[in-house]
Amino acid sequence: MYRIMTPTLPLVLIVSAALFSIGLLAALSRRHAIFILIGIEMMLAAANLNFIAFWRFAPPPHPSTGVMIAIFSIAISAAEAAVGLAMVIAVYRHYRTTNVDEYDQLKG
Amino acid sequence: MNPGILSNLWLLPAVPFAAAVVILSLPKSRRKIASGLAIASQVIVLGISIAAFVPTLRTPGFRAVQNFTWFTFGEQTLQLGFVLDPLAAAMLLMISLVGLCIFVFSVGYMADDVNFTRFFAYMSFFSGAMLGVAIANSLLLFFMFWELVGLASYLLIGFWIDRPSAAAAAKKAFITTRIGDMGFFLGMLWLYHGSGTLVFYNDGRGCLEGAGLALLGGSATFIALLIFCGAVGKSGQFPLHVWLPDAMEGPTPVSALIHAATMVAAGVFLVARVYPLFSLGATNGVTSSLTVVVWIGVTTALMAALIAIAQSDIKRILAYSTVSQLGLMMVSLGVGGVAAGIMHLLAHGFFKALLFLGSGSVIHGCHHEQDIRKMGGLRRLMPVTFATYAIGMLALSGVPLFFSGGWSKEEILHATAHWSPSRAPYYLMLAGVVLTALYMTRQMIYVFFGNRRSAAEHAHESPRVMTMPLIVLAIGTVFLSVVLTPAWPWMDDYLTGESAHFSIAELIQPMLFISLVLVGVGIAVGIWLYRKAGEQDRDRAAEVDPLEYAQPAVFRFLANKMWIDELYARTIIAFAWASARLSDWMDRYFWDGLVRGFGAIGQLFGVFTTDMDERCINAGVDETTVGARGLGRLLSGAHSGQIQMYLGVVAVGMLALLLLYAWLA
Amino acid sequence: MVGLITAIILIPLIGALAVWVVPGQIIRYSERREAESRNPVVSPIITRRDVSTSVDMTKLIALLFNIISAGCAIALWRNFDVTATGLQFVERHPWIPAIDAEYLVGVDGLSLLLVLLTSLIIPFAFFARPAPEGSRAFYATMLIMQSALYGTFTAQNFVLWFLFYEMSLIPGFLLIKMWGGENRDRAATKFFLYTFLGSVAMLLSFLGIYLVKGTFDFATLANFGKSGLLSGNLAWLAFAGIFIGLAVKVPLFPFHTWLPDAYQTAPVGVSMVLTGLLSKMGVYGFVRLLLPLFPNEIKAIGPWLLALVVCSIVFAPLAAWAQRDLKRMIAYLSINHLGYCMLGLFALAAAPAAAATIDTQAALSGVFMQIFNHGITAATLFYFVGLLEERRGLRGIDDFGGMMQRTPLLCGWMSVAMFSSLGLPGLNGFVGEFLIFKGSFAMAAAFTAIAVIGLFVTAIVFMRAMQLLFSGPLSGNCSEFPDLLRSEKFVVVPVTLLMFGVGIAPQFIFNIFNTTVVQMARLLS
Amino acid sequence: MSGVAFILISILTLAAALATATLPNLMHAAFCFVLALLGLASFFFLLGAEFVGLALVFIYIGAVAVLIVFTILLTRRDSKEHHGVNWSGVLIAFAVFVGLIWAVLKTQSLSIVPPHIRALTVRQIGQTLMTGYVWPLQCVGLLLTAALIGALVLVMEEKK
Repeated sequence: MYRIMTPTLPLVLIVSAALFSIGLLAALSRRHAIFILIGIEMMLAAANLNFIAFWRFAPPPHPSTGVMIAIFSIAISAAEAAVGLAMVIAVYRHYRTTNVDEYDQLKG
Repeated sequence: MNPGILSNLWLLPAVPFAAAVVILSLPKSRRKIASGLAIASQVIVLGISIAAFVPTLRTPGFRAVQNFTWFTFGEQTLQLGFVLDPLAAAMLLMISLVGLCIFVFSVGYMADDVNFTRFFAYMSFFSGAMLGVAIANSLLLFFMFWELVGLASYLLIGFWIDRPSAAAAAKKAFITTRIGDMGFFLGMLWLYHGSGTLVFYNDGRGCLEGAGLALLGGSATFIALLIFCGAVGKSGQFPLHVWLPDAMEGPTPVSALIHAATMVAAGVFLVARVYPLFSLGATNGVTSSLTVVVWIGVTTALMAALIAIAQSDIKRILAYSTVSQLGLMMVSLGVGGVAAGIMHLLAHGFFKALLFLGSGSVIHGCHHEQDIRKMGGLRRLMPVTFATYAIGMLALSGVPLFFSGGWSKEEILHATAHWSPSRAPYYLMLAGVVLTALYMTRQMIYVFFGNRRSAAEHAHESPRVMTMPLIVLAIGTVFLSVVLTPAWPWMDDYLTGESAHFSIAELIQPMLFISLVLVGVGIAVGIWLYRKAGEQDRDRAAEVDPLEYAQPAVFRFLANKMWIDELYARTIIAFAWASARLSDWMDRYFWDGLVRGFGAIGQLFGVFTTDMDERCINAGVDETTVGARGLGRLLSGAHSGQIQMYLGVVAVGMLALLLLYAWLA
Repeated sequence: MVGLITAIILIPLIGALAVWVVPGQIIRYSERREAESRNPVVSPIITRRDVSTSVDMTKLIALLFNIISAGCAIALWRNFDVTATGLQFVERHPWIPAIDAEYLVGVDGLSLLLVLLTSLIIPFAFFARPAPEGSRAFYATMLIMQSALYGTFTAQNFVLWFLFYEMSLIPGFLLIKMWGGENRDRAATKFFLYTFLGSVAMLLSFLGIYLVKGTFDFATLANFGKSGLLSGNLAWLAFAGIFIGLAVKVPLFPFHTWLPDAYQTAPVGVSMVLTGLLSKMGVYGFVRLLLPLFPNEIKAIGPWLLALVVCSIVFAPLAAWAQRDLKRMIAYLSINHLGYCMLGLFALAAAPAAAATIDTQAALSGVFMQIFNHGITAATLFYFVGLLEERRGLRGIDDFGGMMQRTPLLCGWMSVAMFSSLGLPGLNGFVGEFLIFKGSFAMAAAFTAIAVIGLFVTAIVFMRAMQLLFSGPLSGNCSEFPDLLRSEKFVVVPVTLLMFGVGIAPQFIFNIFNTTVVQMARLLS
Repeated sequence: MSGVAFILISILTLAAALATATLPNLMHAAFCFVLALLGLASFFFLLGAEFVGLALVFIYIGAVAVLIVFTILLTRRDSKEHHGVNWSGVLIAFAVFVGLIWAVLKTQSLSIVPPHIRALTVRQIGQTLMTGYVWPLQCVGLLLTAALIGALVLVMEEKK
């Protein structure tokens, strides 16, 4: 019983994989630009969880790399979110919509 | 032995080729120089041929070769060579002599053609290539000249380029013969693979000599049959005979030289040349490949003779007659009478050239009318033409004694009668003899006897430049009957290289009389059938043929060439064209789509194609800017602009990597 | 000291720069105005000819640099030791040591042949008509392409080779995209995507090979080939990547569908280079990379590869038969002719171990010969189609008729090119095809026998074209055609003489690569 | 580490995340996102990375989530989605999920029991950041500044 309940590394990885997939789902299936961003944030968060989990379960000596990368990753995702949201607003001003189906100016 | 002539054999093709090149570079107005050059080259060639003929006469079984290296690839060398033996020498003599006559004739016949110089250039080119065929000592060199001969034939059939029918006939000739040539090509590859060389005779190391043949073993049958495909195409044998009658679209001298005397006989010559391949492992002179040759020949001979009866174009009758005679020669080769076949080839070269030139003279006199039903009574208007034509006709019909065709035909019938597997070819050949006499009589009556009809009104005898060659050829035809007479069988021995033997008993036997009677029957039936045809009125050109009157259905069947052309058009050609369209369609829609499906992952989303067109329309703006802009536009090519699609593609890519990793691990 | 090969690679690049810098076309306005004032309704033909008589500085400079590089190529040929095995004129400098990327160039017989061919075709393409507009950028791009081609044919290290290989792709794309005809965007994108995806696949494969073997050097890798370069699935994966990359380039059925579009749309000069040289990069890649590196893999799926080749050989001319557009027709025939090259190579590689030396050498020699011949012949055919297009403004096969009466010289010389392409003995096409068939018949008889159908259908295609274009009554819209101009004769006659020369006495071409053939045949069999 | 806590937190996090991805009302979805982030932070606590967890809470919930809510309010016009489900997205996401799970389960070398480790103090983190990671730190600082300015420029009204 105890062994099953102990959060082993594979278990954490599975949770992280699930989170990642949900993020991907949000990014792929939602029409709203903001939620695409949210989906991406969620995938990043899942990646962070992996970093932490690998750090935690790594055999000694424990280098603090995992934690460091997680910290940097959080900082970068914050910057990304700021710029992304700003873009959503700018694009919204232009198109009066946040529905990404109607954004197609990226194409050639 | 005459090494001098041997080392100069290369001049035979080279001189006419050089003449052709020079003539081609002349301006159109230099007619005299053009014809002069062509004829001079022919005379030179004739001289060389005679010089080559002499040493072969001196020694029985003479054979001299001169091989040289064409090129070296890797560490291997490819050998070509020239050979001089009785077979080649006889061919050379025939080609250059007949060629000279026809060249001279052409000066008159083509006198008012705009492209006079081009005609002589082509003719010289042909002559060179044909002489090359005769002396080639390598199947590869043979094939090369063979193809050039085909090219010359193509160019000359389509000489009157403004006529669509000529262009179509030229195309048909080239393509049809090329079907056979593909078989020839494969056979050549196989032979090269099997024996390791393509040189015929090379001091015992050639592919037709003991060691080379021994290497081939059982595959010799297939090689022989594949090579025979080439002969079938070139010599107009069934089922590839369809091009030859159409080839009559060319000027008449062309028909005489190429499509009667020389090129079409090259197929027969080819079989004779590689005869050791055909007869390898023969039991009692019979091999499966030779049997095929016999039956193809029999079919062709009979079929063409039948069709010839119902034709009304003077040249077409002769064309079918040529096909028929070539079939006869094939039969002769197939049953083992190589010498007889070649003798008939030589004789046929003379009398058929004579007939064609005669028909050319008739056509020239009748102002380019070719329908025999519109002629008639030319006997008096064109006496020289008539006399020489009659000699040709008698020779072709097989009247013996003074006409060469009779003797050689007799020899062939003789050989056929002794063929062990079956007597059927012999009887069928006898039927062919009757038919030949019949259709030639019919032609003679329509053209030269009876009343003058529409086209014959203003007919006139041709100028001397045209009649002289006729006379020379007629003399040649008669003279050959002396040379070929069975009473003095030197020719037989000359060709086979064996010592002479002669017995009067072999000559005089029932068989001879049978065929003589049959020739007589043919001519008599012809005269009886068409006795009235010649007396028709001048404006009754479309008068019903007596045979048509008797058997309309059969006659129509024959007049339409047994509907073989139509049959091919509906089946083979239609199929080929359909497969061409199918290939094109598959390419545009199926393979393209399939590969794009593999190649572009974006297709998963179905966006790629639909957006393509839009982009193409939108993108007409900045074509002139180079560099970065072009690059950007190019990368954008793959993009639909849908962010989510990009994400999806990335995710799929990730999955693909995962799978790849799993597969490799 | 810059080596000869480096010089050959660099000269066109300098030329591109020079073309870029100097002012472009200097039209003699006076002459042109005069022409217009004399004849107020100037027909497009006359105007075009007028411009062409003006001094085109760009073309002159481009040609000048071509002559220099051709001179270097000839110097290379002169100094090339035909009896020596291995690479010659090797230049080796360290470049990126970390990934074993070296600047390593050198030539053997095959490379030399292709360098010579490049020096021949590119200037030839510069003479193509109708000349593209905005010629400065055009010539500069062509020169860059030339440099890339030289590089591809001489580089002996994968990284360098791949660099040049890709470097040729972008000019190709730009040339189609900017100077192409109808549908150029679609065709250019298709061309780029196909070849680029192929290249990516190839690059990945080579990365895989590098990770296992740790080298990019062709010669070193070829030595591993015999014993199996890689093993298991990885080997197949690497094989597939390189195969697809090269098969797209050649192109091999069914990766060929970009080609008709690209050749049809590209301006004539570019079509000439595409068919004459770019397709050879694919064949070269097969000889240089795939065959030595993956002998076992090719042997294992040899019949399938040969089946693909036979499909190329048979279906392509059939499709050509059904084309209306002359350029597209020739494009399909190019697929067919390159199919013969592939037939020789795959028959050789898939042959049972005991193939006779004569057959392997025949196949290889034939392939090399065919590379050279097809380059010349196909380029000439495109050149002629360009002349027709310039005169008529269209190039559909039924837009002409009876030209022989009006322009006998044009038709005559064009027929020579056509007969060369259909493999008539005496012209260059026959030599290579005969040797290929000779070699492959011994090693893969059945496939060769089917491939002969290709030869036959090619004849049909050309016969049809000649019938429709040259013979019959003179079509009204051809009645004003000028015959071959003197400037055009200067281009056509030497090339045709070369065709005859190679067809009659091909030894001087064989001399270039005979030693290489012997060496490669030993390596491959 | 408690198994019960792990299960509870994972159920909470995943449910909230799923709600974020599917709820049609944007505001509800945004709040669920906050909830999911909270769950994630507690994971970090559970795994002994308290500092990261706190940083997550501060930065994501304190800043990013608030930004998101503001953006939703600013672009309020269509705060509900009209379209149906994008099945290809669902399919791909699920396929990726299966692939990842399969990869995780297939991998043999993952340790089962967490080893005992010393707690990572804030001081240690600070020291590491300022020594070994000083260049990345500077870069991230630069990046944040750039992002700040960039975001401002983007949302500034264009002067007419």
